[in-house]
Amino acid sequence: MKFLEYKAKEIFARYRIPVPQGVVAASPADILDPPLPCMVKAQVLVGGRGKAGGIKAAESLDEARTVAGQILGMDIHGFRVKQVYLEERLDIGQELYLGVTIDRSAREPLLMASAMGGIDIEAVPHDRIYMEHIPTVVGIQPYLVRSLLKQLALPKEVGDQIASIVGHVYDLFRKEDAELVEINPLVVTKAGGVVAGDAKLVIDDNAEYRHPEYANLDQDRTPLEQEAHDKGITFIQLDGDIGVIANGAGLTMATLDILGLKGGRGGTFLDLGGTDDPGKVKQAFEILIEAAPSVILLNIFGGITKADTVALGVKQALEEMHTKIPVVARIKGVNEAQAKEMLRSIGMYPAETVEEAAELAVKVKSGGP
Amino acid sequence: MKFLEYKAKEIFARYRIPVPQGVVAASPADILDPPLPCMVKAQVLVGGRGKAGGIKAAESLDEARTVAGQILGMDIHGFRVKQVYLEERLDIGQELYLGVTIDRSAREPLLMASAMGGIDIEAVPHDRIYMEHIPTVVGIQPYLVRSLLKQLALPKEVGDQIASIVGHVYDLFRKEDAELVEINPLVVTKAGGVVAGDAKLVIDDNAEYRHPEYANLDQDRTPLEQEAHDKGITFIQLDGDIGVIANGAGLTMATLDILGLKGGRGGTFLDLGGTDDPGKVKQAFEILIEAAPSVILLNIFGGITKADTVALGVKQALEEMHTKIPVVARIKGVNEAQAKEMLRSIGMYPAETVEEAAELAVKVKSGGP
Amino acid sequence: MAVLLSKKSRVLVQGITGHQGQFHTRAMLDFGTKVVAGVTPGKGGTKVEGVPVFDGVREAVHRRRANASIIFVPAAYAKDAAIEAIEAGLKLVVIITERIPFHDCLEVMPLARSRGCVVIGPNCPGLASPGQAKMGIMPNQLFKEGDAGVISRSGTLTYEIVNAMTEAGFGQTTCIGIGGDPIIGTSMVDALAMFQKDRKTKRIVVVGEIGGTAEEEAADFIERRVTKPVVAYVAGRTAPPGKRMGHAGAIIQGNRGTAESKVKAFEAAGVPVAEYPVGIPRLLAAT
Amino acid sequence: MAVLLSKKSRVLVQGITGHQGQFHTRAMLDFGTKVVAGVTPGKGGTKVEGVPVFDGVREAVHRRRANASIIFVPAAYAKDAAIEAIEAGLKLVVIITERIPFHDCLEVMPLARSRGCVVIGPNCPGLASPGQAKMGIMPNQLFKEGDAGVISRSGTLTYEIVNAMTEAGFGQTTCIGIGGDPIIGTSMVDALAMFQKDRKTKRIVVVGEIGGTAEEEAADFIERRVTKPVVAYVAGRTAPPGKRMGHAGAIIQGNRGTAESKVKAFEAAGVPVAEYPVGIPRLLAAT
Repeated sequence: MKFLEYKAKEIFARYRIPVPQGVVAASPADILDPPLPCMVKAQVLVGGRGKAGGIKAAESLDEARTVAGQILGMDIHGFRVKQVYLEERLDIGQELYLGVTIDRSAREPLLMASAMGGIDIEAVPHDRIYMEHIPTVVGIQPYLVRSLLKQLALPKEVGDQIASIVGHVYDLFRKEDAELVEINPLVVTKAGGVVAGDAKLVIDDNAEYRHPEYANLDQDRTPLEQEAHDKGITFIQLDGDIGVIANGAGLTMATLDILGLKGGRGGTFLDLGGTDDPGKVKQAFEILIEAAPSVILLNIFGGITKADTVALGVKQALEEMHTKIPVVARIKGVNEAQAKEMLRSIGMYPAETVEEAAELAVKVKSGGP
Repeated sequence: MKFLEYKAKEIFARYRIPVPQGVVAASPADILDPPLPCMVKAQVLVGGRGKAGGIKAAESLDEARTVAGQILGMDIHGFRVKQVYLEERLDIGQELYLGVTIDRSAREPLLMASAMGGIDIEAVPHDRIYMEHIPTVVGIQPYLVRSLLKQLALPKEVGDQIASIVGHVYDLFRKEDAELVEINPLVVTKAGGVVAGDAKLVIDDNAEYRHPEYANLDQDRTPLEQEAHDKGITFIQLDGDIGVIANGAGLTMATLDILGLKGGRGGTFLDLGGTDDPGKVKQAFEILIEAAPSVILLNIFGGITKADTVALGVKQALEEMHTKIPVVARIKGVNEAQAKEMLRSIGMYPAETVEEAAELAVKVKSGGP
Repeated sequence: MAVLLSKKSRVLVQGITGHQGQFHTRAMLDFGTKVVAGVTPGKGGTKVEGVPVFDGVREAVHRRRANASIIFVPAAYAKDAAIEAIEAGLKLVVIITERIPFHDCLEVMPLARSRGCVVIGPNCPGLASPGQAKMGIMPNQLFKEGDAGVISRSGTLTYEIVNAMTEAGFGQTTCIGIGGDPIIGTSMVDALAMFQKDRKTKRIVVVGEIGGTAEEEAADFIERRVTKPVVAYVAGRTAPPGKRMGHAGAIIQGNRGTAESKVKAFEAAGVPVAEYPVGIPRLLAAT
Repeated sequence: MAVLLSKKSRVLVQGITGHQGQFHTRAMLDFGTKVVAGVTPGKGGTKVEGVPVFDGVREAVHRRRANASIIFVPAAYAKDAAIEAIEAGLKLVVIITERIPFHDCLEVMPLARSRGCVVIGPNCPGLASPGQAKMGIMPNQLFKEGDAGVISRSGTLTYEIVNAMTEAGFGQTTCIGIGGDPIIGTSMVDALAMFQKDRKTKRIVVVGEIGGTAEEEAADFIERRVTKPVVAYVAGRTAPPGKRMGHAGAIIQGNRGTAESKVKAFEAAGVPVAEYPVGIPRLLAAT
């Protein structure tokens, strides 16, 4: 789950991470009493909004409304701006970077910091980034903060504030099941205060059940992806035209790759997961058909599942939906021969292997075979 | 640090462990509005007060005062009762035992429980005690509580309350640096509530600095032991008559043992620790002399320390204190010969080995050599 | 022989009374696995496929001398189940459950390491050692005894590859599905080290996918420490950057974790990478 | 040779600028120990006894390739220091500091185990391997190279015994002061296992004391696993029950942990127990 800046800052504030004053608005008329002078910031789940013109200064209420009106409705890298956040303007002395994320290799959280904040962390030279693992067993310890402050060469007054912020950020990271907590820039004001200039927060989707309060937040999904998500189906829209559906993420990726090698382009990534439930198969096909592919490529490696049962499920789903989209299917499992026969009988194109199925899909799409 | 029941229960309540209503009193006149009917309980840092007559029932305010008057001032296993705790009487359905302590061998906390509460846990048959280690890395987990409730064969309503109490007890154990948190009995009332009938709490002395609020609590020390403790000296009064002082707990114990083998009986355990500081040596001797031994047995294995320096320190300390108590000393370290000479010159009895020193001490005590 | 589990392994199934637990207990028994006990709190005293069920792991270990556990319990209870197994002294725990919050695994894995317990998964198809035993959900008929060790982050894709191997005559010592989650108990490198050490394993197949840097680390390890021939397949060559592909693992960030980066790393380490999953047997034939 | 440390060990001193740190750095250097770095936050860039001081352990490890650390920092900071050492990848950490709250050790020890790091102590005199190196506070002149491994919960009492051994001609491979606290990193059993494995060690001396059940467990382990001759001394035979004797360890509870119980356990395991500390050499002479 991703969070818009203002929402992330609400959560930051709960964890006593200092954030500037601010108000959120969905239209200029909503803006009544913004902190002035302020920054008007587009609320979108994508980076680079500043360069795209999504952040502007305002001195007065009138100007704030005018600027908000310009930003609201903008398209930033494919995302429409539905809300703006009007935030007190900071008297910036220094911009730092602070983040906690997960390091798969070390299987531990990673604490990151840099004195070169305000820019994309990937653009900061490696030796200018402080990175240390946080031992989960014991959490943040004083030595971590000491080495961080030393590397960033910060004065003591600022150091104490950052020490406390690091503790709160890690606390939030653990308690909110975060994948990423990022403050960039972490602003040191000219007066010597330390405040989160921006806030990026990503929470583990698998932990959604522990945080029902975040269940209905807007995510960076297409409407169809959202629909699939709500039905518990793993579905991603891609820019090709062949609808790929398979069971298992790895196999679905491999099917897309094979299709690519055979000259086709996948238009969907649809992971059917367990194939036992005919209702789930039907739901998946509904999503797939809504995505309007020129041809559907179905690849099921059942192993334990009976191939003919799956074939029957697919047949029923497609018949009920009265679709004319051709389907190339490769279903592996017990009773493959019967399954193949059944698919052929209802006008589908059965294939023996994925490679064959991919070739067939490309041909069918081009009007063949 | 040990805690009186009422004090432990105050802390329990902070951790949301249910405790009965109660008031503490140091004299019958202090008792104004006790919960009635009540139990009047002697507050002493020693077990077995019930059998010793330190717990009595009272129905009315008058009776409570009368009973309190009887209990206050009692001597229970060598401890004078200075306070009583008047506590609401519980309608006892079942008495359980619940405790968390530390298991040195496993290097983990140990969760203990039994359906045979209300009696000394050491008297409960081993197979009637639930014991499981708590993995510190993750803390109390549901499986621990499930297995505990199963072994104690408790009904679900009670189980839920105990599950929550177990969590709170462990929380207290960790956050208060406890060595032992014990509830015996943990009372299941006839109405089905679960309440701590008694409360035993021991906190790690080494963690005193993290809990300054407990610094001035009465402990089970003799006045001289308390004085030594306040000065940071490890000192224990024993029932013999030879004052033993050595450096290091192990060596002091071994010195006492050797004395025993030579027919003497140690009257003190005094661990001098580091021997560098003459002021500390003097303080230790002051305590020792207050304990009025018939003879002092000093055993120092310096290794690095200069033996003559220690001897000088001892000499000065004793001279300043004008004591007539004979001293047998064995000091090992650099310049041993000079040290021996110095001790002899001021009328002390130097010895080469601990064995020799112990023999000498026994002889000196009996009027020799 | 095989790595991690053998005919002698005495397997416990946590969550045995659930649909998946029950189904795969049958399949594991059919594979020849010694499934000696099951655990489902509150269902102690019953039986599933002839296997006695207990209320807790400690009891199952005590009564049936189980020494390895496979976990099928729902995600919300999986952490508790894994800790219960580790604390009962089991030295091998396979977690099949998917969608476990990775913060739970951040706690479980260090505990397991501190106790000397090997965890496989979570979100994995488990382990299969043909001719020995299976602790997992892989279809039984795919496997054939042989000398290839298989390591994979994926489920069905592995079945596809193992199936192709078996059809081409390349049997397996053990197939380890390490799982696709961000925090897993046994990494690709850990599994490589096991196969390198195992005398029966003569060649190794690695099935990777986009996301993370496990394949890059594996390539590095292979270069430095693995003397046995290794071949690989990497899924996700056509996946667009920044999109999640089901496995929490499959997120591409910058130019780390891309299929290109992984393929390049493998090839630099002398590991041939198959274009198609079914290309693995052809590469094995050349080892 | 010796267990745990050797001439090649590159030792870091945490808390090197303190009184104790400085004093014992000198003594360790005199013993022949390669003390390569010190750490005191805020004192980086200075030198103590010619040893360069750094602000943090990671830096000291990076710059001076330290691979073992000895900790002298005050109790309130010892947990942080130990974790810093473990997280910097050191595989041996000796904690001399006394009076560390044991709840801190409850956190440090599992972390160390999960990282494969051996911790000695806390509240211990450390390690000495005559002819090799010393990480501890034991007086240098006590030791003599030889074939006896010494394990002790005590400080000065150990000096007494090692001194008697050396005078009687029984040299030592390594002397391990495991410490007297409730939670220690290396138990008596762990140390016994090390000496049993060490080829140079031919005989073992165990110095125990009342409190806890370490000696009883050691006796059990000796009976089952130790083939080398072991002799023992147990302090506290005359200690009254229920009194604490300085070491947090020395509390007698019921009839567990008494000197009688320990002596009985050792004797039942075929371990002769000396009446006097100086009796140890006589017992060794009979091995």
